[in-house]
Amino acid sequence: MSHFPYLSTITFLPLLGALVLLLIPRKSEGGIRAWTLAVTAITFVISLALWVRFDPAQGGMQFVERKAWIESLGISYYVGIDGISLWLVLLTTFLSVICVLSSWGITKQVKEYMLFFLLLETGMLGALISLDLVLFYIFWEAMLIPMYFLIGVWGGTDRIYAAIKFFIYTMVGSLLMLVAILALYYLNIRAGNAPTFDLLKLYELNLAPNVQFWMFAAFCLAFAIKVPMWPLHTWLPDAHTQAPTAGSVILAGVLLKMGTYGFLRFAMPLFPNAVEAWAPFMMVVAVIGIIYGALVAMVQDDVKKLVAYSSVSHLGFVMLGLFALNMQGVQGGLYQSLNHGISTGALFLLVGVIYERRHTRAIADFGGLAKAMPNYAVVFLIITMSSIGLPGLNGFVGEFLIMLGAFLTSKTAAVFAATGVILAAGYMLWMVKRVFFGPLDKEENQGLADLTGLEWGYLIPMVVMAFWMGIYPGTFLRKTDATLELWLERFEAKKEACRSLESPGALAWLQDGLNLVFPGSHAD
Amino acid sequence: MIPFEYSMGLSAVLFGLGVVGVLVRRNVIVLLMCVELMLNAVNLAFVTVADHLNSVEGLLYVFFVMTVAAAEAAVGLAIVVCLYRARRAVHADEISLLKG
Amino acid sequence: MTFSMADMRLLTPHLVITAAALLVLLAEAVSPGRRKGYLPYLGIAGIVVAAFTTPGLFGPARSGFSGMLAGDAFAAFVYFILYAVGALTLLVSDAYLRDEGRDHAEYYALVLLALVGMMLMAGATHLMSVFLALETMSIAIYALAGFFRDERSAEASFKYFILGAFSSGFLLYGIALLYGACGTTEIQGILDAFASNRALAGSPMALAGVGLVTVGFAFKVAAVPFHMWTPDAYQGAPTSVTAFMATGVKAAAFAAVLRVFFVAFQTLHVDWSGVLWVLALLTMTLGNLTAIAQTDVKRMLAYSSIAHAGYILVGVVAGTPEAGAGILYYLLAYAFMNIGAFACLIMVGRKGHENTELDAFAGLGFKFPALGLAMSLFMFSMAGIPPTAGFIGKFLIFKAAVHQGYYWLTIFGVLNSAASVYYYLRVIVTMYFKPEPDTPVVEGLRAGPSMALATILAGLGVLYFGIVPGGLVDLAEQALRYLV
Amino acid sequence: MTLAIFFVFAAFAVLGGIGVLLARNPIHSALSLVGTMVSLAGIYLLHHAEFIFAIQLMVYAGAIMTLIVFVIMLLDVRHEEAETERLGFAKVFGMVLAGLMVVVLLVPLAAGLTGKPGGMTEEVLARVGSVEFLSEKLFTTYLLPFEIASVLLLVGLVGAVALAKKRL
Repeated sequence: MSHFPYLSTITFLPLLGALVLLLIPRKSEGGIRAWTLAVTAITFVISLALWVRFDPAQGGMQFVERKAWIESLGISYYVGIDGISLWLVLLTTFLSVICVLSSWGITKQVKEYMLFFLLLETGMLGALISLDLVLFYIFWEAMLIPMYFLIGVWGGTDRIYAAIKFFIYTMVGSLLMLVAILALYYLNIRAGNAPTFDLLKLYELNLAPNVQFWMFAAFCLAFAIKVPMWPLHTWLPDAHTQAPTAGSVILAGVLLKMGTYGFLRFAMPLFPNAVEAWAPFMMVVAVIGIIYGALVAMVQDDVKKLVAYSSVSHLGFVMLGLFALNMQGVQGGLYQSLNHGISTGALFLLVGVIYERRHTRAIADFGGLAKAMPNYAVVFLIITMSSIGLPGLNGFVGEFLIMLGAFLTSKTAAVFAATGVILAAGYMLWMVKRVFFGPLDKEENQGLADLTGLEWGYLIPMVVMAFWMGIYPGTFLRKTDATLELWLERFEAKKEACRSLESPGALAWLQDGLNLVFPGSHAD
Repeated sequence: MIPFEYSMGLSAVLFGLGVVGVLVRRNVIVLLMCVELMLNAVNLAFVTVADHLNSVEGLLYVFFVMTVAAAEAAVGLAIVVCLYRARRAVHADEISLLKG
Repeated sequence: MTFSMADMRLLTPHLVITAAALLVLLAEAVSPGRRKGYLPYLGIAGIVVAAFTTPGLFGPARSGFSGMLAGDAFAAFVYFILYAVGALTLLVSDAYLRDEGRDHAEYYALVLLALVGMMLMAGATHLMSVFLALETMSIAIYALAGFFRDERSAEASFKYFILGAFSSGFLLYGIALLYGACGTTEIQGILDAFASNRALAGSPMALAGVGLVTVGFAFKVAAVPFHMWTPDAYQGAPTSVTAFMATGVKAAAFAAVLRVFFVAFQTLHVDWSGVLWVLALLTMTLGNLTAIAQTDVKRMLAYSSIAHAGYILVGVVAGTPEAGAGILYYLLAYAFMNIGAFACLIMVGRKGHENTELDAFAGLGFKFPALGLAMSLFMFSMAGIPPTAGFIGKFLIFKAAVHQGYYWLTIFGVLNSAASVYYYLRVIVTMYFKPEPDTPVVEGLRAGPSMALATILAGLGVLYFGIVPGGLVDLAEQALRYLV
Repeated sequence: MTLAIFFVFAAFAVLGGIGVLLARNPIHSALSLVGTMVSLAGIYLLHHAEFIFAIQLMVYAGAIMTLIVFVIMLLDVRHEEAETERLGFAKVFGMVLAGLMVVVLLVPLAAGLTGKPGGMTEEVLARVGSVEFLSEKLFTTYLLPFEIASVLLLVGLVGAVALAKKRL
């Protein structure tokens, strides 16, 4: 505990930066941009130290910091990362820098924009490192506010509708999760333990399977909305299409990962028996999401919407991997989360590039762009390949691992999911064909400038990452091995320990539901 | 001694009349009087209980309820005067309570 | 039987504030010319002095005046909530009343006297004192609500007056029945009567008494279906008075509810919790659903205050010290965020025009960044989004409800909370996402130094108690430990 | 005998209450209310509450009613309520509610009083006198309510002035 508080530093540095930002006069827009870039860049550099100093052999929490916060309730400021969160943290700090660069062209209310952006970074990092349920919940909710403003103020024409939908959807889910968190807290006390919201302590609490069933349902709802899983995905296309470019990138790159991260960190290890009970259902829903997302993406005539629906499909893969409940599947799911952040993030950046020039995203408005913007076309093609899982690029590794894991658990699910891969190739390549090839017949498209230096500046790192993660995945997977092994081991052990606790009768869950209505006065 | 039930019954009936008045009438001054009627009913209940329990508390309640009634009447009538000054239209003395 | 200096010690803060009220009245009478800008600050000085003389924040419970007044940590905690409410209200009123041309000593004196009534409600341990304190508070508020003397103000005042007097009738009849059933109306005495005589808990007279007392209090805290006076009274009253009513009256009434239900009716929890369960659900749901339909921010806040009463009732239903502590915390948080929000409303208005319809807020977020920031903060806090005091308040109350197994009520509570997000966000949406109309409704802000100070204090309170709630939670729990 | 007197007073009280409710002219309502108050004063006497009897006549029937009548005269309230809307849903609802209310209040009476008797017995009253006994309690045990009442009256005073004074 005597080490440098890396995690707190990177989390609160953006907040501090935001406070300083308030002092910079509104008129000096250049200064505001430069300051924000500096803050995110420094945060990223410091976060690299996490990567260097992270011990891959250790499966538990590292860089732990702990301080009592509301002692009487057992709430503490308790943070730490393991192999699951390490890469997500780095992805967040990395994408933040990219996003600030891509937002250079924002001219409306620059100060507020950058302010919300920095606050958002603090929120995201805080949620990823929290090991206390209340602390997590606070960051989780606080994250919504800046995102809401980013969509609502700097978004497209239907931004207000999209922003409110985004907020309310996520809020409903997370409030029910709050009830479950509180219930968990009391079940822990009832079991004779000291009152605590400490996640690692709560991992050790063995609950009867029928109790787990309900608790998992509440957590699952919150995270499934965030992921988003079909059929709770409807907020996503609206939010994505209306958000400004950087907003979409962060939304796809980090916020959606919060959902899968939530499953890995909270819902699954806390309630393993419920996971087992829900797994078939979740896998079916995941597969439906893969195919549904792909089919809907295919018929879109707006590039950004297409990418948004492809997200639904991709995250279906991630969920399929997680609920395969074996090493390959879970690791693939985690890896695919990172991939999705890079490739979909890059796709949104690319869509932003063309939108800035033409102020339209309709596929029909383009055609033959490869002639006018050759460099742009090349980058776009690379990222497309990464998104559809071409070997040698990052998407392949994740999808392969997921399919392997899914195959081991359910051959049928794997087969259906495979059709999703094929469909993805179909809609992406078809879109590329319509946009970049064919005759350059639209007058407005002929004089389009190719990538600028700034655009190269934020696209090159993304392309590099796509290749790195595809060619040498070992860099990344190695750090997660120990954590995930421990994760699965604990998962199985806890499942066995809980199984015998209380066998749920045929209608036990119904009974529980009824008992909850009027508890009478049975205080403990 | 008057049986407990008789006085309390009378008190309940008067209280009910007051309640009906507040809910049904619309003239502001009549509303005020209906509230006074309710308070009188309550006073009767206190006196009855005090008498039957040989307890002084009920009588003190009556004393204080009257104080409150006086203060309420003063402020209430001041509000009524205010209301009259503010609007001089027709039906100025009426108000609908069960709206909104 | 006679009183002593120890008794007077418990009454000191009340006496100080009463003296301040008299001083304010006197000062205007003798002050030369028209200079009376210092009057509210005289009142605030009184409140500050009272705060220093408040006994019993720590240490065991004391009681004085033959068991009529408590000097316990519970009372002290509520006193401090009320000091905050009173001081913020006076700060907010200053520039507002001057602008409206109604800055009279009577106003400040009435605020202070109402404050005394509220404090006595929180400290009273005998239903007779509770009743008298409640009336002191209410009569002062009736006069304050009508203080602008225009039609809307007078109508609001009258409506509040009649339904307030009406509900007092119910409360009193309830007290009379309890008196008949228990032979006393001292809170501890009622508890003892119920505890010593098991059969009493089933006596129809006692139950009818509890029921009527519940109705009486339900009116005061604006619980559905006894809420119909709220929207008109809140909307018609001067905005500063609305803030005072929504926070101070609520704090005092709930303090009395806690004492009466948690102590006197402790053994009857099975009986009243079911009724309050339904009331809480109705109050939250109706308050929120009607708030959604409003297009006037002031009226929206009136309905939302009904919804907030509903959340607090969830805590009352739970009926444990833990829940009581949550309620106290919530009341404090609510005081800060609500007065802050109303201060923002005052600022957008100008003499004779309140400008509280939602459309008036279009584009104000960027036009007046500080106002936008403050209003957003208060809206987020009311919606219960961290890291604000409103979140911690809801968290504590729902935590206590879950602890007692009221899962469904809690789930309804959080769903309501999610629904309320919609209309709170709508204010922010209008402020930031909508462009200002070509002919701006709000040209400038009615903000003086005192208004700015009040808003900043309220904002800091919301943030501070949202980020470092620890100490206050401990204090609230301690307060309840001595109560129950 | 006492019972017979009680019934006479009770009948007048109820008639007065109905009068308040039904009279179209506020003055008639006020006079009916005075009738009720005077009858109640009589009943207080039957309940051995002499002091209350006195202040009921002085404060209630005297001061408060005078004030009300004065305001009626001052404002010249003669308007009679419109014939329409007399039996709207709200009104029927109000009457049903009030009827239920009365039932709720009447049912518990069957069970009788359960409270512990206090110390205001006949012999004590005979020894110290009823008004003396009352005032002694008022200024010792019930001192705090008395003090609150003084603040309450101050509030009433200031409030009435703030609202009704022509020029403030």
